[in-house]
Amino acid sequence: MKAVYFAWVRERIGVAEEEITPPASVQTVEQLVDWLAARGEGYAAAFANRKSVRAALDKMHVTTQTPIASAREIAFFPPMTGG
Amino acid sequence: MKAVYFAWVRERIGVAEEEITPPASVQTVEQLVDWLAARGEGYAAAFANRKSVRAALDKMHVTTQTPIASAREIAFFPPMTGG
Amino acid sequence: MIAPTVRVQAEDFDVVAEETRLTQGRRDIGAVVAFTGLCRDEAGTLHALELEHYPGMAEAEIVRVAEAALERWPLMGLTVIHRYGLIRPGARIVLVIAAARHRAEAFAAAEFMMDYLKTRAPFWKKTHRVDGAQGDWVEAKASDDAATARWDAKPSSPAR
Amino acid sequence: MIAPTVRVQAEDFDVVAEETRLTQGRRDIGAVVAFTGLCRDEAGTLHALELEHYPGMAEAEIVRVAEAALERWPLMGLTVIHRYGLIRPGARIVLVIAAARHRAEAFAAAEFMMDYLKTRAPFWKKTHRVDGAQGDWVEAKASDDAATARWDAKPSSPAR
Repeated sequence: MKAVYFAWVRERIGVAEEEITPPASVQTVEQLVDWLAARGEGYAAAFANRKSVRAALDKMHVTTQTPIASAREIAFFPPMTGG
Repeated sequence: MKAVYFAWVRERIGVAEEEITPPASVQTVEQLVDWLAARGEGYAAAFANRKSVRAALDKMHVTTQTPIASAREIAFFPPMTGG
Repeated sequence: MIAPTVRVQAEDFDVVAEETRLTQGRRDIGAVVAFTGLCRDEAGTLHALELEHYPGMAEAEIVRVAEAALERWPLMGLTVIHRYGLIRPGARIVLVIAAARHRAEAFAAAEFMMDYLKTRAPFWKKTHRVDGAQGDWVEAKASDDAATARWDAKPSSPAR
Repeated sequence: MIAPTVRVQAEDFDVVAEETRLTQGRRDIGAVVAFTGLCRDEAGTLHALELEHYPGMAEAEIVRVAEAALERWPLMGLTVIHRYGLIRPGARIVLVIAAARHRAEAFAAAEFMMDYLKTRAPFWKKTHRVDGAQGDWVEAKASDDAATARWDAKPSSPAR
């Protein structure tokens, strides 16, 4: 699946998007965050405070408990500050 | 003092403004309404439903109990429908 | 406290020109709410509304309401323009623009102005019908009194 | 139900052109509320805000919020434009226009749109400082979450 990152999540990870292939055991957004956070320093920094990172699956807001199932794109970003 | 009338109050009385000289016994807005209502058919029609007529003294909203005192101008009109 | 801009006029107004006048060259305004009231005629029976007003008192009363709004919210600009005379369906009647640091104040102040204008500003609307028959005076609505009354129960600054 | 007009763009927008597009030739609209959000800089330290967005989701999420507003109030027009890219102090960031028969609906819908936009539309602001130093990302405000949450407790149509 494609992972996309925005704002300081993007800056800490160091890339705006990438293809990821999590193992089958990763089923929820939360499990995917755990898996990503273990990939390196930048990822660990991006997900250091879990509560301040939001996620979207295929461009819809989701919670940490949402199953990633057959989603093609997952996004991680800080709380929004538009408007 | 000068009396000015607006909207259907004006139409019923038949003039937009006039000089009036109420007797000294007329001290409040309500007493002035009583005095005016007795002046003729148009006036009686204008003040038939007292609750639907509002008053202003020198261009400020007032209640029926307000003393007319030394006001130079009194206005009578229906509830407002601007905006 | 800033001075409000209040005008009572027969001519139409230019929303953007008024908005620009409030915001031009400033860096401290974050929110501008512009309310425009238009002449409505869904039945297709209205030729025009005739707006009668009480010259002198109309301006004075709008200024009084505007000053109450300025006491209540930390506004950086407040403009109110109300037209009188013959106004055709689809045409503009009234404009309120409130500018503030934050949106909650701008929204609240603009709505407050409109609610009070409806019940306190000395304007009266008479209908002129398409068929030429004598039209009626528009009646005041109890809902407008209720809209005005609800501000008495509210705190000065919205808790947001 | 009408379709909302939603645009996410780098270019500035024209408030009056958008308002005219909603109201032109109509006789059934009585109230238009236009909210404009501007880039603020009271300290004099801001060179510009950089607005990052999530292309595709930004539009989709604004449409979802707009559809919720249209379900909730009987609107006759709803336009939302949100800019991205570098925005200088005093410049426009966002526009919401709600048109309705009556003012209460237009005010409520416009404020609802703004409250939800703030907390649900995927935009992020980074500051660029006048002194050239690395600016920070603007932090989300708890007050914005509270402003959004209060709509859950409100009835669909204001009781006025």
